[in-house]
Amino acid sequence: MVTERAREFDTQDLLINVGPQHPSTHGVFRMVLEVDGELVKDVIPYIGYLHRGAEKLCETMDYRQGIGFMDRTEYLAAFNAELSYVMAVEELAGLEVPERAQWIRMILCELNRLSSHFMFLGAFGVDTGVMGTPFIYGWREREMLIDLFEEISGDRMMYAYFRPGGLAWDVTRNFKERVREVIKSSAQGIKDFDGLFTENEIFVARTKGIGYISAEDAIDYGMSGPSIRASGVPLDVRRDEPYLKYSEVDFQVVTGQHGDVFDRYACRLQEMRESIKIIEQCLDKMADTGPIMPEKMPRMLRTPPGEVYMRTEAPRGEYGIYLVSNGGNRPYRLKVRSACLSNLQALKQMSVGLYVADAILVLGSIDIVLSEVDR
Amino acid sequence: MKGIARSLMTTLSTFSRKPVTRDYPNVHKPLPERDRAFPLLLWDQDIDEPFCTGCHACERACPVECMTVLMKDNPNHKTVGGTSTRRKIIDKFWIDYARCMRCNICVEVCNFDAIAMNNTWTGHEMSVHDRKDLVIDLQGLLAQSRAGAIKEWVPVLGQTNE
Amino acid sequence: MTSEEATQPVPANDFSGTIWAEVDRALSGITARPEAGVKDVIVHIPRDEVIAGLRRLKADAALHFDYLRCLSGIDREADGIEVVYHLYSTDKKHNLTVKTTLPMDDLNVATATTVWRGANWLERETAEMFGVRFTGHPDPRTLLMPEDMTDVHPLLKSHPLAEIEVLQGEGMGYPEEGA
Amino acid sequence: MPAADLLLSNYVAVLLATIVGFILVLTALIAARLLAPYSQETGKSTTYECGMVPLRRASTNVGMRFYLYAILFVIFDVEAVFIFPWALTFVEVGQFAYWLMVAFIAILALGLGYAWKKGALQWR
Amino acid sequence: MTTSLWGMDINVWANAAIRLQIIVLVMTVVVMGLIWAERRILGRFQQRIGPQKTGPFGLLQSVADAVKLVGKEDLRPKNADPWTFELAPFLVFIPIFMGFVVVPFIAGWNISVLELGLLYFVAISSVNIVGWVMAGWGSDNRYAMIGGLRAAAQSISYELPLVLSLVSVAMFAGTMNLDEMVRQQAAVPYIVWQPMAFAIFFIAALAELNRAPFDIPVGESEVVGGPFVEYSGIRWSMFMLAEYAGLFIMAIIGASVFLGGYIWPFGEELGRGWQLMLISAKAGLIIFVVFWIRASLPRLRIDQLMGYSWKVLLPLVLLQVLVNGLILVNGWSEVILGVTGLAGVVALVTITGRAANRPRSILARPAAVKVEAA
Repeated sequence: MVTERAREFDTQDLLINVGPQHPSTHGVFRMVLEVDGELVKDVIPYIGYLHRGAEKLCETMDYRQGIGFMDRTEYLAAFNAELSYVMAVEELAGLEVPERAQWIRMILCELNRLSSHFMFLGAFGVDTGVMGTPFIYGWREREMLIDLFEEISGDRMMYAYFRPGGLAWDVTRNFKERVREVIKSSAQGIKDFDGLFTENEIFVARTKGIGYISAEDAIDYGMSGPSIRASGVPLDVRRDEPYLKYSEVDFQVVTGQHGDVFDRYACRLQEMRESIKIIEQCLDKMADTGPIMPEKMPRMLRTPPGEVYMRTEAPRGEYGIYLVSNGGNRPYRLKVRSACLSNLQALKQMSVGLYVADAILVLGSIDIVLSEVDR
Repeated sequence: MKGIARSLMTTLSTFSRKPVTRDYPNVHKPLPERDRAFPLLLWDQDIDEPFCTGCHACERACPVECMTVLMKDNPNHKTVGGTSTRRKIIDKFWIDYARCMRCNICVEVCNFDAIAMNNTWTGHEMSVHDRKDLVIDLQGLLAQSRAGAIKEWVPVLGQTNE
Repeated sequence: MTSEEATQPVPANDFSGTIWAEVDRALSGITARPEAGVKDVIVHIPRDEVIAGLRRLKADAALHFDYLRCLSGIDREADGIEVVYHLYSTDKKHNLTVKTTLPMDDLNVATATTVWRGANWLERETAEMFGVRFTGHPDPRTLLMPEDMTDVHPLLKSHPLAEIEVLQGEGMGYPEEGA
Repeated sequence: MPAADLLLSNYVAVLLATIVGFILVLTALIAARLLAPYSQETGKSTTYECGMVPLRRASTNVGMRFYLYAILFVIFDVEAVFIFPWALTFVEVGQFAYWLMVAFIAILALGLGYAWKKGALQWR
Repeated sequence: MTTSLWGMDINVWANAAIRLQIIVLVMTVVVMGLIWAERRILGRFQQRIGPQKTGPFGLLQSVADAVKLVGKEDLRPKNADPWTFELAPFLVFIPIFMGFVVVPFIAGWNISVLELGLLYFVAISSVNIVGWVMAGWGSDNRYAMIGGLRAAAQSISYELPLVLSLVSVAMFAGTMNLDEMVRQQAAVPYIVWQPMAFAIFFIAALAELNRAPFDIPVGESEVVGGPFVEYSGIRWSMFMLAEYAGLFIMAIIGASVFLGGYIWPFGEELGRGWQLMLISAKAGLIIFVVFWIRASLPRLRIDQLMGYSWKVLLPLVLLQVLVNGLILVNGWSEVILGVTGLAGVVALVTITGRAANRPRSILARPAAVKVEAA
């Protein structure tokens, strides 16, 4: 009798399904939270809702056809994804990219980083509970950037603009003025976000000290991008293994100290300012005219047998392309190393022991793109 | 409280700015020349026939296999008393817009500049109730160019300005 | 990034200027065969010793490969399946590729989660895509595929691509309607 | 009209407001029942669970640190009930009434402090 | 029993019924107006336009919404508890509606003048939380359940600061008759003498109304709408109606008790038109600030919210009551009241700022929870 009564009044852990259709899962991510009252005791993530087999598909496509699929693996920063892919092909085929094309690629990638981070700030702001305002701020600036991308590449998200060897076609004639115009507006957007969040007591109280991950754990989990830099690990492919012309520009690798949600937010915000600095330097150093493709390009690109693991710094972290060729005009094996997949692994470590509301913020702070996680 | 006041002032400053949204179905944003909607075929106004000869180049290059091309002998060819120099001409052409991923490869591989990406709003506003209605046939693909309602931009791979 | 580098691989026995010497020292007692890659040095280690080798590469003070960049598989058809580990050192800033080959009839290899926790999901993905079994894996569920789809391994070369449904042309229709 | 009647007549409105409010909601519900479509489809009547089949019934015993707050609330609400009549009359009664209330609030504040120190105010 | 309405003697029941009918109309129109205004104002804060298609400036948007909601299928989950689920909208809406009885719109335009109007108001305004908990529990939905429990915890915690801040004003006014209180403010509104009480009233009112930044029970990013996640169509609109009617009442009460209601600064002579303008302007200002805050501030976390009420607001407002008593019982000048109130506001601001910016401490994990490899 006593035990029965005890069981009747025992509290039970509640399993809460967050996702795949939940307002704050940033796509089709599902996690089951085991909560005791409001405290998260366990997190079980489920991914794969957006798995399309891009790797397998690319094995049947020649190198040019694969570009479109790479766009779709990382739809918020498609230039960065394309870049990784075409550079992997160039490494294998031994193509020399004209200097001007490299500068243009670099500008576009940094602009894409800006647009991706604006998206993060907007979505993260909504996660913290501001009614829509950050989202519109983010989209306002992103729209300016996307308009520019559309003028150059013709598409707003899936650019298909980088090609092995260079670029598909040249940029528009008023490219430099337009970029200057856009980064000016982006600077205003960063200022708005800074004013809205950085000092706001409620935001600070909500984000500081939660979602902590130590530098050792972050390295162990293979995290990358702003998520690991917030823990104080200065890991940045742009600086450590410079590609394009990153060795010729001056920028700082932004790191945090506390490894918490606020630092991940602050790192991204600061990183955007660094991106603007990089773009300004690129604009100064870039020639107005010049070739954007090597003079002799085969009609159908073939690569010698071999393999290369090409990594670049995408907005969410290290975006790697492991390309294995057996001498044909198509990849023998293509593996996309997704930054979000590795970052997402640390979710449990970061959110166990927090409140439910904090777990949502932690998920928001690692800025996942599910199409990249699932590919 | 200082930070809260700062956020309130930030939102207040946007309160006084001009709205950034567009009244979409009534006001369309001007599309850039390079805008890519879906591919369509171009009409040779001089000879009054399509540029396309049905050479299958685009069909072979399409990564998503959204095109179907059939060619035929040109009934308007000079040898049979016509005005055209094209020996072969397109007979039937279908593009499944539901599958097309707008990668522009078909435009790049075309040897006759016969295909271009639609850069008008007509190409974007294509919602239908059935996927089958997104399979466009030759007449549909040519209609816009035939009516002169498109200013095509055919990019050449790696072309520079000028 | 010059064309010579790529088209003329370095002779198989010349690894001066690479970290192979260091790796060789660290891996003493473990069978390891170097190969020149386009960007990184590749080290082949037999399956039974690969985890011990990886652990030693991580622990070695001069190499200190503490960061697992990527873990993937390659289906070499008749030659079996290669499991590839891309390593990186966050403080020494150098890279290494480690490969181990599994014969097609025995796709077992010890798990690397004991070396890097980050290998967890990457191994789960490789396992379901190639049918490799990582023995000792703490959580051997499927990652991207449905939970009951454990017998299908899509990235194997023997696995066919799905047919593209034909929807075009005259008499078009969905396959089940009889095109 | 006697004062008591006047007082009561003022509360007539309260009674009527309850009834009118009830009727208002009821009319809306009836209107919806008449106007809204209704279809017997089982899928619609499952609980929203982010698109998944519900894991198990939600009404389990959940350990919210809720009862401590409820008790604290009852204590302080009783205090509020005492303060209300006091607030209107203490000026006339004078210093004695004031210091009595000070003592009363002080005792409660001690209790609050104790609860605070014991960590009862830490929501989990 | 008779009373007078428009100069005529009329039965009290008929009088109350007529006045209530007018309130029903006014409430409906005002609530629709508020929803429209909120969407337009939020839109402007976010550099959007807001509703604009239905009628001039989208004014008829709420009408369109109402029509749509009436025509929407009214679903009840099959696991839901029928009685609690069906009754919850009644219990959410009726108490709010009953609150209208004492609202002093302008002189002579209230439904009824209760001697204990303030007490009645604070008593009735917290009853609707029962409806919220019923909705949360009855839906058999995890989010609704958590939302309902949060709503209950939040409501009872902020009830006390709200009540006590009003008590401190009542002490000063010496009455609980709202009409009488407004009339006393002909020269100086009470906010001058009781600034901290107003600040606490405003904060607690936001929490009672579940408005940002205290919209934890309904937080979309966590509990997807909270207690009314399973409600659809007209039943859902009852929750909305109650929310905005509550906002309307709270704004008018706040304007009446602290900002001089319909009387300050013009007095009673200028006629009803001016009085109406005054009360609309004051209540409108409060409502605008509520919308503004919603557009700008993130949501608090539940423990911070509870802590803020019990550890900051409650001690401060108790102190205010005692200080008020000390000054009034000794017959000291009112200026001292104002000064102490201002000091209280400074204290409130400082404590809030320090609580938010305390040094980062990694949240201690409960010992029972062990983190192993993911």
